[in-house]
Amino acid sequence: MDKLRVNIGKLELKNPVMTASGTFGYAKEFSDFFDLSRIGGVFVKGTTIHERQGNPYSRMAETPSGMLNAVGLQNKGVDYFVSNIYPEIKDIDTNVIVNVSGSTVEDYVKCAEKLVDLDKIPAIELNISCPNVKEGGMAFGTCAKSAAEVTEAVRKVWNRNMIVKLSPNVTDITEIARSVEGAGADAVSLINTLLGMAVDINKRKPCLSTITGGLSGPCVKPVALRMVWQTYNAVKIPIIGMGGISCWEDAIEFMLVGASAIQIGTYNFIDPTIAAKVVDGIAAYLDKNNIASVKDLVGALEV
Amino acid sequence: MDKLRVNIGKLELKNPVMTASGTFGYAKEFSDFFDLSRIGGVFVKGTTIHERQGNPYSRMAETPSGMLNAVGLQNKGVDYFVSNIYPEIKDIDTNVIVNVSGSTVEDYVKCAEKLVDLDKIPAIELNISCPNVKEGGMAFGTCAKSAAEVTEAVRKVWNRNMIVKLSPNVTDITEIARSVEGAGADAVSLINTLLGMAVDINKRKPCLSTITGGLSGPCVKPVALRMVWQTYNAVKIPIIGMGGISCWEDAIEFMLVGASAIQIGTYNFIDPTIAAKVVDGIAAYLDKNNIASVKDLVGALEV
Amino acid sequence: MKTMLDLVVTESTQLNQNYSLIKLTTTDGSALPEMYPGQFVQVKVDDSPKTFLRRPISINFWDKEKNELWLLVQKVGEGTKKMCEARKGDILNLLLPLGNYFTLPSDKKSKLMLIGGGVGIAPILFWGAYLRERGYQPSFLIGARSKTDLLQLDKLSRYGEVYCTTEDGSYGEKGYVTNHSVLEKGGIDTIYTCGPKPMMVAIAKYADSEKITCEASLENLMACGFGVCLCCVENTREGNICVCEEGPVFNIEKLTWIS
Amino acid sequence: MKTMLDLVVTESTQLNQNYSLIKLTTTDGSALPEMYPGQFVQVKVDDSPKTFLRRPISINFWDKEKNELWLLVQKVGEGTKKMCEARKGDILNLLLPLGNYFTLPSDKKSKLMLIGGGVGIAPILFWGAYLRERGYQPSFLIGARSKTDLLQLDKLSRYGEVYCTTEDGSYGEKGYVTNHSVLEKGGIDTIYTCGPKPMMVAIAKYADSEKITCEASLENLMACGFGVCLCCVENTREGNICVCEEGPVFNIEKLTWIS
Ligand SMILES: Cc1cc2nc3c(=O)[nH]c(=O)nc-3n(C[C@H](O)[C@H](O)[C@H](O)COP(=O)(O)OP(=O)(O)OC[C@H]3O[C@@H](n4cnc5c(N)ncnc54)[C@H](O)[C@@H]3O)c2cc1C
Ligand SMILES: Cc1cc2nc3c(=O)[nH]c(=O)nc-3n(C[C@H](O)[C@H](O)[C@H](O)COP(=O)(O)OP(=O)(O)OC[C@H]3O[C@@H](n4cnc5c(N)ncnc54)[C@H](O)[C@@H]3O)c2cc1C
Ligand SMILES: Cc1cc2nc3c(=O)[nH]c(=O)nc-3n(C[C@H](O)[C@H](O)[C@H](O)COP(=O)(O)O)c2cc1C
Ligand SMILES: Cc1cc2nc3c(=O)[nH]c(=O)nc-3n(C[C@H](O)[C@H](O)[C@H](O)COP(=O)(O)O)c2cc1C
Ligand code: FES
Ligand code: FES
Repeated sequence: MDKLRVNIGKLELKNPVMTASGTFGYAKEFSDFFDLSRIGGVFVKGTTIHERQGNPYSRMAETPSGMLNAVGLQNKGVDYFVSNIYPEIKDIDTNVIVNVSGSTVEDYVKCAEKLVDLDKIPAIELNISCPNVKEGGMAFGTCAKSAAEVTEAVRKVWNRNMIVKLSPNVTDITEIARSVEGAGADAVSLINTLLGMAVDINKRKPCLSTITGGLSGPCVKPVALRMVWQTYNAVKIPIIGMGGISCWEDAIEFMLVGASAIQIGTYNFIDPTIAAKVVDGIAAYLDKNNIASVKDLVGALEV
Repeated sequence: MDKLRVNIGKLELKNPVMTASGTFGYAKEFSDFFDLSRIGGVFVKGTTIHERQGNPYSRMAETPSGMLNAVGLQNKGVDYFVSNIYPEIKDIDTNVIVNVSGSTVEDYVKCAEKLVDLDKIPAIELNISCPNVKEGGMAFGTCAKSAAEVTEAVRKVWNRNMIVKLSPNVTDITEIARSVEGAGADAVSLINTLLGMAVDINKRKPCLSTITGGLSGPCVKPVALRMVWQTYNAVKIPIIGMGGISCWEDAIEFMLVGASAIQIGTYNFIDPTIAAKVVDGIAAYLDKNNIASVKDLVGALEV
Repeated sequence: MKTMLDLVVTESTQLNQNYSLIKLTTTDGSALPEMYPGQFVQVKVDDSPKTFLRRPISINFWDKEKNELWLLVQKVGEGTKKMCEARKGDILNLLLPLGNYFTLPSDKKSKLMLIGGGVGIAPILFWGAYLRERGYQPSFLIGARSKTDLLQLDKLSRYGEVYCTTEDGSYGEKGYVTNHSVLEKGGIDTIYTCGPKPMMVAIAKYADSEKITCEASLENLMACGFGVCLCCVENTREGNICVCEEGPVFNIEKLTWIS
Repeated sequence: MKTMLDLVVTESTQLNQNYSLIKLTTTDGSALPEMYPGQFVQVKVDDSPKTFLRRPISINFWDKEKNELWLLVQKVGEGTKKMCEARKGDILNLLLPLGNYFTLPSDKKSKLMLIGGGVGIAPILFWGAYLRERGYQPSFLIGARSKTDLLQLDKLSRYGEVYCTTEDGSYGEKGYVTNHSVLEKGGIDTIYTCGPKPMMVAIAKYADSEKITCEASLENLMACGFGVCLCCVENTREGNICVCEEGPVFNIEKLTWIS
């Protein structure tokens, strides 16, 4: 299926369909459901320099066509990832990309340094946009200057593909995108979750232990599409689009507005085989419309 | 029903349920469906100094649990409102509030001046947040300084209640809220629509003639609640909350996070009687929980 | 007066793969509100997670005796699919009646041609029946892709002559409605039309060139359906006006279709 | 191995106002996957606009002969309401089987008490049947608000002695399960419990004080149900761990319920 191949900078993808960090575990949890080699890549769980217990229960609330989460980057830390998880997933026949979070520039750099030796990790994604922990990087993601700082610092220790994941909780996402482009990012991915809230009116309490949390799922798709479109018109580096994708049609929408590849997040919970279905759907759309390569869709919106 | 009474500054409401600008026409369109005197107030269509044709068709796209609109403030201008519409609606037995938009500070001021003599208009709402027209005020709404400028200027010519309607398309809504509070607003209302986009993958074109448009409906509720909560913790003036309210439970959520009153927008299209139902639902909730006044709910979230 | 009503399905017939005819009545036996041909209803599709807004559907027929409202629905997406699956006894919530209606001609002898394309025949049936009941002599010109897409011909034929075209020639004359020989005969005073926009534009141009009065029923995308959101506007000679409230029926002179 | 399957409803019985028993089988006659007591499924509620996420439901019974999976569902909100309305022939999409399962005791003679409260009896039936089939002697202690909330007693009694409590005294002993006289007799080796958290915590405390081994099946809110979202965590002695993957069944020693 050559017509499905795309590149994100130096990164080669057999197709543009990937799965989003925090919604796909360490990928192997999905191998019961479909053959992971069918998709372009997987973004594993947000990884931090030290182990994190995350936020207290309850961490989830359902909302109209979406959900709020307040996981708070629970993970066993980068050393555990390197020694215990990496060996188990390195031979998955697709791109395994690590999502990295931190509370200081140094955290990100240290984390990246520990991952450099893992030659089956072709890229990292810098999460400068987690709304769920004070140290989740959202402060970086809402300020162009510090976003550039993190990017620049990690760039010095990481020479493979570096994707910077942007926060949608900003007035002007293009400002941040341009800033990280200037600081050496190979690509940007967007959007992370929108900051939201839900209330239990019987208990008169917030549904989440952290009061506010990150909104994801189909409800955010219109906002995500708009931000990808704005970013596409502002930067030259490739864009990985996400936010509410639940079917192949959604994926095509993202590509038309400028995404070179896409990630599926929340919908993995509803249909764990969705990523493979989206690959098939895109292939059929190309055939039906006589499009030679999926690359021809990128930014092909007629306006 | 004294227990339902609330005040927004000097404005007295028989209950906290109102309807949002642009979704309720000039109110009389709803009189077939329910008795308008049952609700606390109505916000009529966005009014500008001159007549506006609005944006070209198509102006609407359905999205998961919501819709995008790109109406673009179509209206016949403030003079027409004063001479033709006001006489028809002034005797509706509820608060009729005019939503005012403009592209310059002067526009807002002139518009307000024309409304000053209408003694059955107890309040105006300054829309500094319309995402659908270049001159819709969104530039004012995303910058604390110019938001304050508009507010201050209109304050000089309008001594009745002045509500400033905030845009959610910002990094920090509390900054804008504090700024208009400082400039003399009696209350803030939020949220206006989120900037979004949708694509027709068969035509490969944006669904809206304006490419991007304003997202509203239940999908935005989590974001709206979060912003009301943040604003409640940042300003002292009352807050009118809105964004995705579709049932009385939603209204209670907004009040618990800090809204003194609420507006219902998009859901009027789905159920034109929804506002009256929300009034009943709130009353029943108060009874069931032995709450003496709806005011006791405002900001009563236990955190 | 517009109202919101829960109506119960008394009959739901799949006419073919793509079309269903749904008959509705009140739940308590009370009379349905007064309705006029050209008006429409807004249907709430309750059990479909993908349909947030109501769906506008023309009034296909109002059977006063049986107190029934008919909807002719074409499956094009999630909402209409769910509607087509409605079973007897199901409840549908409707806003009705909405919009304006076709204009009754002053002269009962005038030659009237009602032209429908695809699901656009929905309001044509009601209008034909209404005209006939009042002593007019409507004729019908119905166009479709193929024979199986021609619907309700038997019903239409009770109220007047029926002419057909199909694109593949499987029934009636081959081609588009505007090519039908009945139009060449001339003598038509008024045309009423509903169908795909390209068809209606072609008809409008024909009517204009022949100086025939023509009303077209538009199907712009709608959110509210009763004139408050301003989403459904058509660009007319008087500026942008709401199709749901000042339409859906327009005299083509008001529109900007003919340059 | 976990799989996603469309299963067809073979029987759907409303047990009372709030509970339905739904029996499902494969659409093509193929065998259902191997399931163990304590495991659950994630149900997609298709026609409900208000349920975006799947709903976790325990495996109430696996009838191998009939190749049927039973779900006992309590109506508490939109999703469970829609499930309870499922009709014979409807298709439900499920992820299954999910989670771990109750631990089989080493000694067939050990005295086992299976305690269920409310809809918490769902996994208890399957576990009781499973134990009995393997030569164990389970007893059941079932608590409910009132007589009408006591479900499947006849089925349980096929596998062992059944004791009941109701809060209003309308059946069995009056009070909570932890007050039932059968517990005073002592001699219990292991307790397995599923029900409202306050009930399980009370039982855990009792078991702990009596040095009885105890496993509890938790019902934390879930998004994915198979260990990838980390939303369903319970704070345990080993930190936050996923109820859907490392549970739902936990030895109470692992939990932090007893201080
Ligand atoms: C005044 C009026 C009267 C109508 N009368 C009838 C009728 O009697 N019978 C009938 O079957 N349909 C009628 N329609 C069209 C009907 O409203 C749409 O087909 C329906 O809303 C589509 O909903 P959906 O969820 O099935 O499709 P969606 O999933 O919403 O859309 C599927 C496809 O249909 C297109 N579509 C959606 N809405 C419309 C629309 N309003 N007009 C044209 N294309 C649309 C979409 O762009 C998309 O390509 C009428 C429309 C109007 C405005
Ligand atoms: C492992 C597991 C097994 C379960 N087994 C069964 C079973 O066999 N039969 C059964 O009827 N139910 C079972 N439940 C509970 C069931 O999942 C919930 O009742 C259901 O998800 C509620 O969905 P809803 O749309 O009807 O209600 P919603 O509208 O989502 O919620 C209605 C109310 O129920 C509460 N609620 C929602 N989810 C849960 C939950 N997981 N636990 C407790 N309260 C909840 C909400 O907080 C709210 O107050 C199980 C839950 C888990 C986690
Ligand atoms: C439960 C959950 C956990 C998440 N964890 C992370 C994370 O660790 N790192 C990260 O960059 N994004 C995380 N995200 C955000 C997603 O990767 C994605 O950006 C977002 O959910 C939008 O896509 P979607 O609407 O398809 O889910 C998480 C999302 C969810 C729902
Ligand atoms: C069709 C449409 C038109 C609108 N026009 C206006 C307007 O003229 N002025 C304004 O301040 N807000 C306007 N809004 C925004 C609403 O008043 C409201 O802020 C927003 O829709 C969020 O509330 P909701 O989710 O309940 O609709 C409009 C919204 C819609 C859907
Ligand atoms: S659809 Fe809302 S004004 Fe016509
Ligand atoms: S529900 Fe997702 S990890 Fe348990």
